[in-house]
Amino acid sequence: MFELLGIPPQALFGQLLLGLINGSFYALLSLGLAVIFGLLNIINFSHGAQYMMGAFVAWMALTWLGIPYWGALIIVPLVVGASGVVIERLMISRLYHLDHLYGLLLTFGLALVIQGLFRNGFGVSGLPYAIPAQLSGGQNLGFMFLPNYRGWVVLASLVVCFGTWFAIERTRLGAYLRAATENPTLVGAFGINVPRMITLTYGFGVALAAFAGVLAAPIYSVNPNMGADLIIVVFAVVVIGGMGSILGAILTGFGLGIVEGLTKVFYPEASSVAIFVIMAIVLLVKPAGLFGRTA
Amino acid sequence: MSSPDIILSARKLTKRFSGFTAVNGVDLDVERGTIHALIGPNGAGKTTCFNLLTKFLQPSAGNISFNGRDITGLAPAAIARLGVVRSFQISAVFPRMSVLENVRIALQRRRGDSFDFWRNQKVLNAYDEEARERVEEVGLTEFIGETAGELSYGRKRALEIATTLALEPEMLLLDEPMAGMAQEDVSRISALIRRIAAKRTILMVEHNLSVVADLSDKITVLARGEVLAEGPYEAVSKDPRVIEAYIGAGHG
Amino acid sequence: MAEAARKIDTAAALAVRDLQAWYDESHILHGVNFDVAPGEVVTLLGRNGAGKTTTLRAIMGLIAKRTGSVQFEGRELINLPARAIAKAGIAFCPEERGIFASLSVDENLMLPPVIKPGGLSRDDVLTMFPNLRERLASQGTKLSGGEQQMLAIARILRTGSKFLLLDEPTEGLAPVIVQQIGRTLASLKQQGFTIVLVEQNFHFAASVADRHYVVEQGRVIDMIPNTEIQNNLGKLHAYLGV
Amino acid sequence: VDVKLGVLNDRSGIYADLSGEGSVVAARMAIEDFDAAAKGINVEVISADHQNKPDVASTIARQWYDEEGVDVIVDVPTSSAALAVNEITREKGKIFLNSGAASTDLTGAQCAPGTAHWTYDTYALANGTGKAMVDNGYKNWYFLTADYAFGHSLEENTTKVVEASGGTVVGSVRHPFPGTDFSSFLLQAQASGADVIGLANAGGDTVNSIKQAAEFGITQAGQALAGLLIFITDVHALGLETAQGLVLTEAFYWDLNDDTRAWSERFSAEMGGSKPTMVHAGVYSAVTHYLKGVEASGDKATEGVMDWMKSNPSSDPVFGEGELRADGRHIHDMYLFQVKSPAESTGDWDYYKLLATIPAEIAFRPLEDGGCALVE
Amino acid sequence: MPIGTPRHHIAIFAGLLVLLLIAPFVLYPVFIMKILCFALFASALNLLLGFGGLLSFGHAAFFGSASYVTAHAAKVWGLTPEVAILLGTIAAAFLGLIIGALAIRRQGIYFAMVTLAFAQMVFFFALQAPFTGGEDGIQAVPRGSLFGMISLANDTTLYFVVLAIVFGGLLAIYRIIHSPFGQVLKAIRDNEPRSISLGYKVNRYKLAVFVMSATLAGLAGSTKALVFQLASLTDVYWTMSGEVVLMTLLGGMGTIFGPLVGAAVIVTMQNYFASFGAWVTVLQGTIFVVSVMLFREGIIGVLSRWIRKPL
Ligand SMILES: Nc1ncnc2c1ncn2[C@@H]1O[C@H](COP(=O)(O)OP(=O)(O)OP(=O)(O)O)[C@@H](O)[C@H]1O
Ligand SMILES: Nc1ncnc2c1ncn2[C@@H]1O[C@H](COP(=O)(O)OP(=O)(O)OP(=O)(O)O)[C@@H](O)[C@H]1O
Ligand SMILES: [Mg+2]
Ligand SMILES: [Mg+2]
Repeated sequence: MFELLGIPPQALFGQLLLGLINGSFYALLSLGLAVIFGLLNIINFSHGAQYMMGAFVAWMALTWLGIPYWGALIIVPLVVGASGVVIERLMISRLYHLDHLYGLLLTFGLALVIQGLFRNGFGVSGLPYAIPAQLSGGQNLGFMFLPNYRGWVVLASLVVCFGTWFAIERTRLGAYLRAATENPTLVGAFGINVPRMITLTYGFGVALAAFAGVLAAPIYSVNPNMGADLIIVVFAVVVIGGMGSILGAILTGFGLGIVEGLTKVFYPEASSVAIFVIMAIVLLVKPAGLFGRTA
Repeated sequence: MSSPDIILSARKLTKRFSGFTAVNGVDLDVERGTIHALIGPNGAGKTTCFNLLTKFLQPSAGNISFNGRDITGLAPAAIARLGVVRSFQISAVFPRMSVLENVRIALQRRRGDSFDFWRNQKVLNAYDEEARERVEEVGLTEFIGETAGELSYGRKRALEIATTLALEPEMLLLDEPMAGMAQEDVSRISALIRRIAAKRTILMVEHNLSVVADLSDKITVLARGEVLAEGPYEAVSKDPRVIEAYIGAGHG
Repeated sequence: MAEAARKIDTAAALAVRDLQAWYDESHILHGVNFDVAPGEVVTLLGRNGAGKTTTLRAIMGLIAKRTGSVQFEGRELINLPARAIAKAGIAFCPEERGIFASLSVDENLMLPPVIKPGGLSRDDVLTMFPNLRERLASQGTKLSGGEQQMLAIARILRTGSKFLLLDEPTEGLAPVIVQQIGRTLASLKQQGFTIVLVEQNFHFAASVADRHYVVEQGRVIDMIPNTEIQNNLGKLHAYLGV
Repeated sequence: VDVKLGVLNDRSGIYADLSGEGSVVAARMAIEDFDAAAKGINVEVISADHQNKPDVASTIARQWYDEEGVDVIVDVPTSSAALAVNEITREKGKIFLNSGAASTDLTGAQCAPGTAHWTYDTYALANGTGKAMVDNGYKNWYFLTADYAFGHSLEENTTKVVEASGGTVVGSVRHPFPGTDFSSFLLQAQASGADVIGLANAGGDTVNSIKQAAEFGITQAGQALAGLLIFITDVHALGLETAQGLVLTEAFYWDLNDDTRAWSERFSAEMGGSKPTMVHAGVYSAVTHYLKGVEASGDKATEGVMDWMKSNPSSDPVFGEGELRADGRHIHDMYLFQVKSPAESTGDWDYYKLLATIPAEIAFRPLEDGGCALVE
Repeated sequence: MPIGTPRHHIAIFAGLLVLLLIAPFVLYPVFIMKILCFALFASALNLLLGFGGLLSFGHAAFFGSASYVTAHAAKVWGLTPEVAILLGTIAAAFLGLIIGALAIRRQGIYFAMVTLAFAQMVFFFALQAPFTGGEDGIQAVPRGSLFGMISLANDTTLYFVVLAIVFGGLLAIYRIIHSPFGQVLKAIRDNEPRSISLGYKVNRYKLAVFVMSATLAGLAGSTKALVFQLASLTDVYWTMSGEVVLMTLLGGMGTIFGPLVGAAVIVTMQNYFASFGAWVTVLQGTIFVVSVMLFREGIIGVLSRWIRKPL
């Protein structure tokens, strides 16, 4: 049996698959971030907190209301998305005419508030959330044991990512959104209700984060810090993909999941820096990111 | 007959954007001390030519020389330092600085690069007098303390010209200096251009034909990235191809 | 009923009364008054900084602080947001063109939603501006300055709005194209469009407009019908330096 | 005597549940139970959040000693923060009763005259779990190690114990800290064929590792998991379904005996039902012993109190009998537990079954091995 | 209108100096020293952000690496404090030169992200390198004696040294902003292509201001290491970069005194909220949100608008 750099090919296969699974989360999260960031020009620092809310609300729905996983998958993004709508209406909408930095500052503050509240309410050790019965167990693929749930994560994320990409890149809505990013006043002068559109888009981006949160609840610890740890990496993904590029965010999310998976095998110590090294290289070679439009 | 004194020349200048050739093998010779106009229909490649000559774009092929020296490989700032200064088609001022500061920043260039971060900016007061004169020349004295971003469009253009002139460039590249300018300003700026042309060379893009007719010594007509015709206004304006592509039947 | 209809019919398409506008603290328009009859082409002439652009923007609802009255087809617009004004049937082509960098030429063209039936089709527009057809797939802001101007005009012709506010539409255009725009405006007028035009190119203005309003320091100070333009050259010279 | 006691710990980060407000409650309980006021000792308790950052901890400690007149700082989880407070305490000549931190340096190279390290340390954990597992036939180890000094030292300590007890270490992988997804590392661990996967990490990393090990069927496939630093709050977060079978070492469990049950009952009543962790218990035990020292020496001067504390055995309802060594190490029995299966558990917080008691004398690093300058 | 140093700036600097000279006798000196260090750090960032128009999201790299170098120099090599600080500052300048040379090739948010990326690399280096002590940091750094003569063990003595360093740094920044160089920076921030067309080598200016900012951030980090006798991962972590951006924004970016106020507010907040336990983050977050909603231009920005004078 031949080996690749000391790793049997089957193990490598397993690791690639795991990378893809992690990539699903990166893709979903960076997609939400790219939608908000690329289309509304808001650096949504509270994205991680909103992802965490997704997981917590799913937990609450199950524990307090008895709503199972499948219900949560629909309801939670709606609920958390609605909270996003409120935040946008009350606060973010007043900052559009200012430098992007203010959006960042606000959402950073919001993230602190949200995380703090959840910490107070639920502690930091995390809460258990079981894998839904229909998806427990797994498949023995020969080279590895693939939990059914992980397979589902990849599938769900692919479907959502593709749907979003289609809605934004292939429909008029997307053109409106992109135009509104550049010059909202003029788009308004064409008769389009820009504020409402922006509000809903923000809500949608937040809902994507929450959706990722629900997906994550059964496999990662549901705790108030779960998003904070991830947000910087996801930022990097969006940047590498090219800000504002939906496709870029998706492909880079999956791609970096895989690259990270490989570093975990060959040079595990570097697996969390790898993304930043790639980001630096990409930005120096292709300033607008892999799929970004040059301004 | 002595050969004409060519200050700027381009040979086989070409620029391709992914699959689209905007400028295609253009030869251009600008004679010292003249006003040379570059005209042509929209999208002919005039601005692109300007961008190539000042190296804001990298030519796909061809070379450029200034005062007999090959400048094809230089950076934009270096070209400006040699004395070839351009204006922009979309007006370019420093929007958050005052009118005076706009002009002074150009005058300050004469000190060379201002890396002297330890010095008090009071040293720049030395340029105020001259800056005022420049502002006066374009008729903006009234607005001298105003923030440039709040000026009306036409005044921004005037300010831009004042700034460019402040560099005392050997050669000026003006991209549609009169666009959006009110009639009376057009006459004033025309006069100004004529005045400064006495000591300098000017290459300009302009769609206002009366200005072109009035000012230019020589005209190059571009169409679809290539030189269509060249010569003095009288000759060019009678060229049927130019009439068809640019001037149109209804004019004059 | 019939009488009421006739009354609206005869009323001005647009009546601007005592329009005042401010940018932050600075008071720019000090009471602009003018009327535009249906099917008419009028221009606003004036020096740089006179307030022509500001007038158009104020009509369009793009200036936050404005007072006075803007009646469009009998309807008061002064307190409506820009999008409602657009929906009422006024289309605006800004001075700085407003081409979107993140959209292709085609997307830019198709961007403004159709407000009413009866607008030009995509094909009509592309026939009118053949330059654009070749460049449909490029990024909007990669067009040459003049091409961008064409695109900016072209896209609002699609919306079906019959009332156009055009801010210096011929700026930066080659004479052939200017003539073509002149013909386009004439044909639009024939089709019943009403147009308010801000122009610096006086010859062009004279060739298309019915009447000219002269703006100075945020006020309309004079009105000259196009037919009497020859008799008023002296006055115009004083106002505009023509 | 007026004594000001500052509880400095994590109140918002990953250690907030295992220390946090609970430590303040535990300290208050100790003061109450000691009936300090009646003995003429007025104790004021203040508290602060060090956010697990050494710089924040050192700033607060400095200010407490300099400005607020604090005499003794208690708890301080997170080794880096604890070491910072240790230094300031040394400089200012005050007392530091550490319960929350793991670093053996506190009683080794960095030991200080005013510092007592009360509850546990990496040596005790590694020793308890490592030795017991090997003794039970789990000979081949593979480590999943958090890639920073704490993880390294945990791995190193455990490796020594494992090898000394006749086991072998077949490999290890270092994961970034903090991490989210451990499946890749777990599969590498699985592929190694080891009997035990030793989790040389802490907090959320440990919780996630265990959760994902269950998901990938690692434990079902026959490998055991050994948590090298895991608290009852982590088990609570995981749920028994996931955590069952895990072997771990602790200094305290609420359900050990009647004393601990009674004390924990009171603690829970004040903490909204949560049971105390060993860190909370350690705070209680340490403060109790400290107050005895103050009472005995009649004032709060550091030297006198520390002398008394080191020369008299400690005794309290949570740790039972114990002793404070010259290097500042408090020694007491440690316990090896296994997490119950859901079927075995009879109610809330009924999580552990006792596998072994590790006597105080062998639970901790021998006095002479630490290299503490206070030990002559 | 000729330019010169406005009277009220001179007055404010003088007033500030007087206040700071009295402060250690009224307030806890270590606390003020912390504010001073962060004030310098935030002002250094502000030089880049507010006056160079470049948002660095990786300034912790300079602050932190300087603090490590100083700590190491003082503790392991036993150098005197002034030499240790000098070494730390030079290290930061050098790092700034390398990171800056790569980063300034990109603009806007991309610039921010490149700096963040490099800062993350520095962070991981600090986490792994043997000399930094991992997450324990370098502890118990000796304060030593200035020039080998004046012992800095006493907080008040140290305070005046720190005051001199920080105040010197602030004046240097003030001068940089109000120099011919500063004028060019302003122009570049306003309209970069136009500056190029006027013949300015824009990238050199950007690099220069980047290095200056990194150097001053390093000076702040070095000083901090001596004050707290500690260099730790917190100093190089990305939240530190975020925090200093917040200080600058809260105080008012592009103002002269804003970063000082921002630093003072945030440091004070952190200090006083330390006893609020788990509510710390909630309170901090709320304050940020409120200040973004109510004082968008930052505290000093608003003030400056009220009195219609640049501050
Ligand atoms: N960066 C670019 N990428 C792709 N195409 C471009 C780019 N820049 C210009 N073009 C195209 O090249 C052609 C020439 O453009 P240019 O701006 O030089 O025209 P111009 O002669 O200045 O026209 P105008 O008089 O309208 O300003 C245009 O068709 C334009 O769309
Ligand atoms: N955003 C702004 N903020 C403040 N003042 C402004 C702003 N835009 C324009 N102004 C001022 O308003 C006045 C009128 O400007 P406006 O753009 O309406 O003039 P205009 O008649 O369109 O001139 P032009 O022919 O140059 O386009 C000018 O004095 C100008 O300086
Ligand atoms: Mg052009
Ligand atoms: Mg105008």
